[in-house]
Amino acid sequence: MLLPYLLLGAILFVLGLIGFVTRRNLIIMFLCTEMMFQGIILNLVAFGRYPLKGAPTFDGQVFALFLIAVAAAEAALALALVVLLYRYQGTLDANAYRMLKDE
Amino acid sequence: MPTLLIAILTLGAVGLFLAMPGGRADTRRVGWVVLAAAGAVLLALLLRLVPGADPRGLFAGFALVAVFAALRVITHGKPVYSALYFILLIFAVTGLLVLLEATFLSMALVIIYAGAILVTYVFVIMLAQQSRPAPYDVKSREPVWGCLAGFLLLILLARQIELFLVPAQRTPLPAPIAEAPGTIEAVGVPLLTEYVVAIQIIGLLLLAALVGAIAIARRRPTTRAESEGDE
Amino acid sequence: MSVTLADATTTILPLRLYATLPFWPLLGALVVGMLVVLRRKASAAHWPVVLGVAASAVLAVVLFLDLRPTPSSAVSSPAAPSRAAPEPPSLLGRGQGEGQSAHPPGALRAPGLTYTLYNWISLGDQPSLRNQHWLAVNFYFDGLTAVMLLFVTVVSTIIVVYSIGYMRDHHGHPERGYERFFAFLGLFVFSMATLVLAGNFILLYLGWELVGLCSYLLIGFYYPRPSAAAAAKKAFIVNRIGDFGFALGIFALYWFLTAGADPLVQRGENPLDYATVFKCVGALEPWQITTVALLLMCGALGKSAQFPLHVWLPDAMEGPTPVSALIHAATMVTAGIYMIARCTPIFGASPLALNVILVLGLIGAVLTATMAAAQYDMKRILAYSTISQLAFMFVGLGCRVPDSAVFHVFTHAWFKALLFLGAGSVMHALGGVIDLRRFSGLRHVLPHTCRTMLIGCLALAGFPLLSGFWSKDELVHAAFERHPVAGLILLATAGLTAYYTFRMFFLCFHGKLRLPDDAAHPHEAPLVMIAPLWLLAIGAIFAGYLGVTFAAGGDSFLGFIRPHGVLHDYLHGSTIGAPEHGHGGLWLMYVSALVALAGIGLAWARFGQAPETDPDARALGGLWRLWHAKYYFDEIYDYAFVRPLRNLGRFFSATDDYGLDGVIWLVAAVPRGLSFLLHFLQRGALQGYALGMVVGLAVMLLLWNWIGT
Amino acid sequence: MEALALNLLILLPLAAAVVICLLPERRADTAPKLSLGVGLVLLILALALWLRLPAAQHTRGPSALLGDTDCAWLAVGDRARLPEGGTILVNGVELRYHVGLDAISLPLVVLTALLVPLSIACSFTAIRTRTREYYAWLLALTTGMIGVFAARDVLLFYVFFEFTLVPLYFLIGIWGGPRRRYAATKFFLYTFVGSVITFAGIVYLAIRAAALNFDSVVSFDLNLLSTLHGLTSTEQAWLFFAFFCGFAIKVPLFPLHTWLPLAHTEAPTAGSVLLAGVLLKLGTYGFLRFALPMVPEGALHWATFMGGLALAGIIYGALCCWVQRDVKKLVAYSSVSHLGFCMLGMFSILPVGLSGSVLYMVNHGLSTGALFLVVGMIYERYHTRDLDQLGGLARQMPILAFFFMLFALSSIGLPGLNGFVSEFTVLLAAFNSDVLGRWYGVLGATGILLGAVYMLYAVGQVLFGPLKEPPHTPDLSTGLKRDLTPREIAILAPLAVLVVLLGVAPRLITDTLDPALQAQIVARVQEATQRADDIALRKAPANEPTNDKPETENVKLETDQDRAGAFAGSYSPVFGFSFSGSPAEADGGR
Repeated sequence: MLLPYLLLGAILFVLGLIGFVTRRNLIIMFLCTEMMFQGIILNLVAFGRYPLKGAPTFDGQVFALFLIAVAAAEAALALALVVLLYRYQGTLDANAYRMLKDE
Repeated sequence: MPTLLIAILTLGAVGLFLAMPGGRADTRRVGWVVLAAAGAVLLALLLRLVPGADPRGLFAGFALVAVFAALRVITHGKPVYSALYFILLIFAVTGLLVLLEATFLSMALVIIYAGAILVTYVFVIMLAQQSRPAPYDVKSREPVWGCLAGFLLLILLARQIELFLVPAQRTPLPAPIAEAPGTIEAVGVPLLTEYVVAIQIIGLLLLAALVGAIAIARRRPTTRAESEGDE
Repeated sequence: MSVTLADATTTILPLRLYATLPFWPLLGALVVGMLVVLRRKASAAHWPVVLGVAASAVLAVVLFLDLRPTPSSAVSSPAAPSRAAPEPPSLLGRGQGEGQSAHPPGALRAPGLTYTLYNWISLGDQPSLRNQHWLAVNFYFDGLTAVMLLFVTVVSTIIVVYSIGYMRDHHGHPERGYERFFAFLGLFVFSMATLVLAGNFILLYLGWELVGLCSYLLIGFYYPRPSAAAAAKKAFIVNRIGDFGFALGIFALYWFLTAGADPLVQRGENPLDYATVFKCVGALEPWQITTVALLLMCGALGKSAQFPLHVWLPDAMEGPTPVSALIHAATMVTAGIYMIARCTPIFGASPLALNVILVLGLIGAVLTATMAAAQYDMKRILAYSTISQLAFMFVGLGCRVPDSAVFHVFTHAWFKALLFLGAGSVMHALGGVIDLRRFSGLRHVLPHTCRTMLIGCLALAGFPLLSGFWSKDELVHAAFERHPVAGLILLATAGLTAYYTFRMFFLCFHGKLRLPDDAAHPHEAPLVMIAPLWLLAIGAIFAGYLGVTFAAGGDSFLGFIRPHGVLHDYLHGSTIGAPEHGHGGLWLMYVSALVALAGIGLAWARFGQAPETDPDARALGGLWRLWHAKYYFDEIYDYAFVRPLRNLGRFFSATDDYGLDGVIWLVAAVPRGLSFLLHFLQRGALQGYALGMVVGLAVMLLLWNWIGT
Repeated sequence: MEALALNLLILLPLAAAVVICLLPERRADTAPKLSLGVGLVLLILALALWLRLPAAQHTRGPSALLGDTDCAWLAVGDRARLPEGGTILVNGVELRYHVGLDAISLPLVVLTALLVPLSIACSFTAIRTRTREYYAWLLALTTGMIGVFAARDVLLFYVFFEFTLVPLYFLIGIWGGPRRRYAATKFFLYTFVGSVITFAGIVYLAIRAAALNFDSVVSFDLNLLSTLHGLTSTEQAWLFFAFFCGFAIKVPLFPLHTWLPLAHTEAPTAGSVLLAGVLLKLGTYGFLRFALPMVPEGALHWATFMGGLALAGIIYGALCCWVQRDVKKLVAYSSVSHLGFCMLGMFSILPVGLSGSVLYMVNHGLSTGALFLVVGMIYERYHTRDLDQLGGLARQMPILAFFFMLFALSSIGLPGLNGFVSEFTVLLAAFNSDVLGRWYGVLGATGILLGAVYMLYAVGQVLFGPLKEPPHTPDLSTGLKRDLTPREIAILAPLAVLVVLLGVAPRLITDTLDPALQAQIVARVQEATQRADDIALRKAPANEPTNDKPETENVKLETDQDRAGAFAGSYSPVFGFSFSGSPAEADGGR
């Protein structure tokens, strides 16, 4: 019974990953990271509900709650950064920001 | 089981690749068709796995919506629509959570994610709205490698899950949570007993993020033109 | 301060006082050195050194009188000539060494005293070098030391007095570096005295090198002149080449004496002391003695500027003239002769070494005599003549007559110093000009110098009754005894010597008065220079009579003079031992007198009127040019040794910079290359890094699965 | 009291360095004075210890230790509780802070304690920037140097040995010449690579020693390892090679010396004085203290190879000297040549050679240190070291000329000065050594000749000839006079006095040095020679069946002529090192 949820969580996670790697718009990239969070939340809760052994516990959900907090914090900073970068170079293209490139 | 799963997932990968933004319109449409097919087969597979007792129909619905929304977020040209599809994804996940009897969490998810985080995203997207679609939005970046790597990872994860669960399969399914499932009280008690330290730390983290965001936003950056000028 | 007394002690003064002999000039030098440091420009800065050298001269004279052989075996009474049965040619029976200085019994026994000052170098602990601890600083007093010290210190005193006048410009103020000059002179006399007094080979080596150092410092006295600096360096390095051989000789001697399971040197004896060496040298195999002798001879060649290593002496004339007189005529260059004479037990026992010395001597004598005949620089002529006379002494040593060689050293010191100082006063008068082509007819302008130079030239030429004649004749006689061809060569060279000496004299003093343009008003040297000249002149005349005895008799020259006088007996007491002197061949004295007169006559005939153009140049042409260019030895040595070594040095330096460093650079290049390959991954693209993470995760999972199962 | 003096000697400079670092900016000018004060205190302490040495040797035997302090420092392993409280290390490794000076290391410590104040004094006017840091590093270097010589624990030796690299790296890297960074890095890495290999050797030796003594605690005590028996000869040969890698680079021996000229030309005066005066001695001291006593058979096995390298170093170094344009590089190459002599003496395996080589270390420290000081003084005035631009300085600077000439003569071994005594004993040993043989002595003696050639070339070029000075120099801005200032004379005078004193009376050092060498090192090596002879003897009759001489005759014959032969036979001429240690020979050792 656990398998479908885990599979679904994995699919969401990977799609987020693919989105992060392929999209060039900075905001969408961060959006995809949020999607990866969704996958993980689903995963956590599924494990909480159908633990491999023993009675179901709520730890999964507590973790999911924390995860949401972290996601919120991350989103706040990421967006602040994006705004800053946008004002700095006027573009959201990920390729434009290569200052750390090794000549 | 693994060979069928792998086939579906590769089919999905091909479909996603075709549906990637930047290709010609018809190829993208073909991509979507392939994705739909793969999604359907996957759904059938999942349902077969889910034993009867659970409301299978609901799970299938929510799963379908979730995957579709996720795909659209990745493949849509305009960022605004991606954000909106993401909101749709959140609702789908909330549904799934309700199925897993995590009612408080689903509500929390909706409020925080859809309500707060996505709103900021949309706000920032509006801020950085270009008149016509920005070049970097239309053309995706090295889709081939991205998809390939992604689905390779997915296959492995699946394989991993499958390996992981096989021993668990035999154990009898645990009984549903007896008293009120996933209520706020059930989640709140461990929060304040077992994870009281974690709560404080998360509070601290949020504070830090708050201060960070303000610090970044307050500083008026010298744009590249100016910074190169005075260097 | 242990005093090892031989069979007799010194009577007049205690031995300790004689041991202080070398330190007086050193004290004088140090006092003058202090003057330089305290920058007190005293024009009387020469007094400390003069007094020091004079003190050592007095001590040397007293030592000479003190060490005279005991009256019992008195100076050769008329009956002395009947020698005991002719003894085997080698002075030393094999393994018969006994007593302090090995010499046949019954001959004159003069004391051989060793006086140890202190233990100097430690040779590691006890069992290391087979029971021997120390190399000590000890002095060895015997006849040879006394004779050498006598003329070294006395001639030094005279020259120091002379240089008081010489080292002043024409209005009497001391030249720049006046104190430095006297300090170095003091140091030199100290080193020469230490060399002569040394009781073991290490101290001899010390004196050897210090004398070389002083000659380096004094030749380079006028160091702003590049030629002087180069000449000084050349002198030191050529001496060092000789010392290299000398050092190897010492090592070889040490190895032979102490190697093997049962060393010849007993417990507690210092293997390099003269006493021990000459005692044990008999027990060595012939090849060992020959190698040691040949190696020690290298040192003598270097120091006495003999044939292969003679190139530095003519260049040494760059130094001030008193230096040339003192170091490069009278004392330092005789060190080689002294060393071979001192080591007679070693050289005597290896006929091969003596032959080599003989041959080198002959070659050197002839070559340098010819070179001297074709020079115009007065000091260079005298320099070549010195090498030639030293070659005579070498021949004497080669013919097993070391006492005659030392006798010639004794007399040569006087008249050669006189000639050099005479040339010095000519230079002093003419403001530094010494090229014979630029002046002539100075006999009226410099009367004293002319007369003393005449005496000197006569002595050098071997004019009968003067000192040169007696000593040179004995050498020619010994050469004839050894081998008639050698005798003839030596006789011819003696004639050539007379010829070039008087060529110089006539070119300088005879003919009409001609002065170099920059010498405004030449005037005779001051008394402080003339007095030493006359003193040396007297020495040049009478020094010879020390080697002859006044006894009427059939076989005596002019009826009342017979060779082999007090000096020989004096020397027989020392390690030289009593060589057998045949007294026949009186005819040889008359022949050599005739040869000398002939040489003088020829010189008068060709150069009597000091002609402007050189008759020899016209007559001999090519040969003369060869002689004038000193047989191109300098150029040969430069191309054969200096240039290849320098190129080898450049090659090594290049291998160092590129070869060895190259290897290091290669080793360093490996990590640099590797890092270059990887740096492409850092392209700065955010998504590139994300992709990297994904792939990494995938690989990990794969590995985990693959290894997990 | 001695222990206090020794520990002060080691730790005082480090403490002073820290204090100087903490000096505020406005008090920066006190740094030189403070460090000079500390330097002088070190000198007094060292001399005090030196004066007590004869008495100590008289009472406690030749290898007496002065200021012997031994306390545990680091220990890794399980500890067992002692019945009366406190714990003891049962097994594992321990690094003990065990220091003490004996007659071999004391002369080098006194040399260090003399050169440190002089090099501090000479950099008063030379160093203008970041002075506090400079003096702090200089004092830290002093700690390292004295610590190395005082260490009686092999690991502690290695700690100090590595520690000396760091200060010098900064000294060269910050205050050096134009290519200072490259020189500093090259110096550091080059030496470090070698010493890492040595460290491997030390660790192996210690573990092997613990195994042989059936002791569960691996101790690195010097006495323990020096008096170890039971190592097979192949083992000892390989261990010697490990020591060779680290110490040969430091010495520097012929092929591994390319870092030295570069480090010297780029180092500040004080840095190159200490580098040449003391740090090069770490290598030779390392060979003397570690290679010879700990692995004597290995040393004997490699002796001819080392002798060959030493000879190459002498001749190669001397010839390189002759063509150098930079005076400092010339003096650096002369160090390569001189230390070749030192190694030649050491590997002649004779007591006179060993005492000559230790004497050489001290003498080379004095004369080459002084030469670097003089070159530094010339550089301060003319800002160039190029021989072509300098000439005829004697007229301008007579006092400097005197000192330069004196130290040059001392370094080419003029008798009466200190160079001669050590050079003579070394060559005598090389000539007489059974292990090396005559040709080593002869080729080594060419060093006397080449030494005179390059040194007189340098002296003649700088001092004599017409006056030649670079434009608008000498630069007297830093308060220097045209000739030497009293401060500079005060720096060179003690060295001049010592140079003459040690030349005339070398017994000042050798009286106490020889018994110690004899007791600790020569005895070990001769014991190994004896063991090697027995092996050779056992093999000899086997492979000479036709030999009908009675046994005893053969024995005498064997030791007399064949001693050198027995050795020469077991070497491969090309590499000088062969695995002739056949099992028969190997088991001989166990």
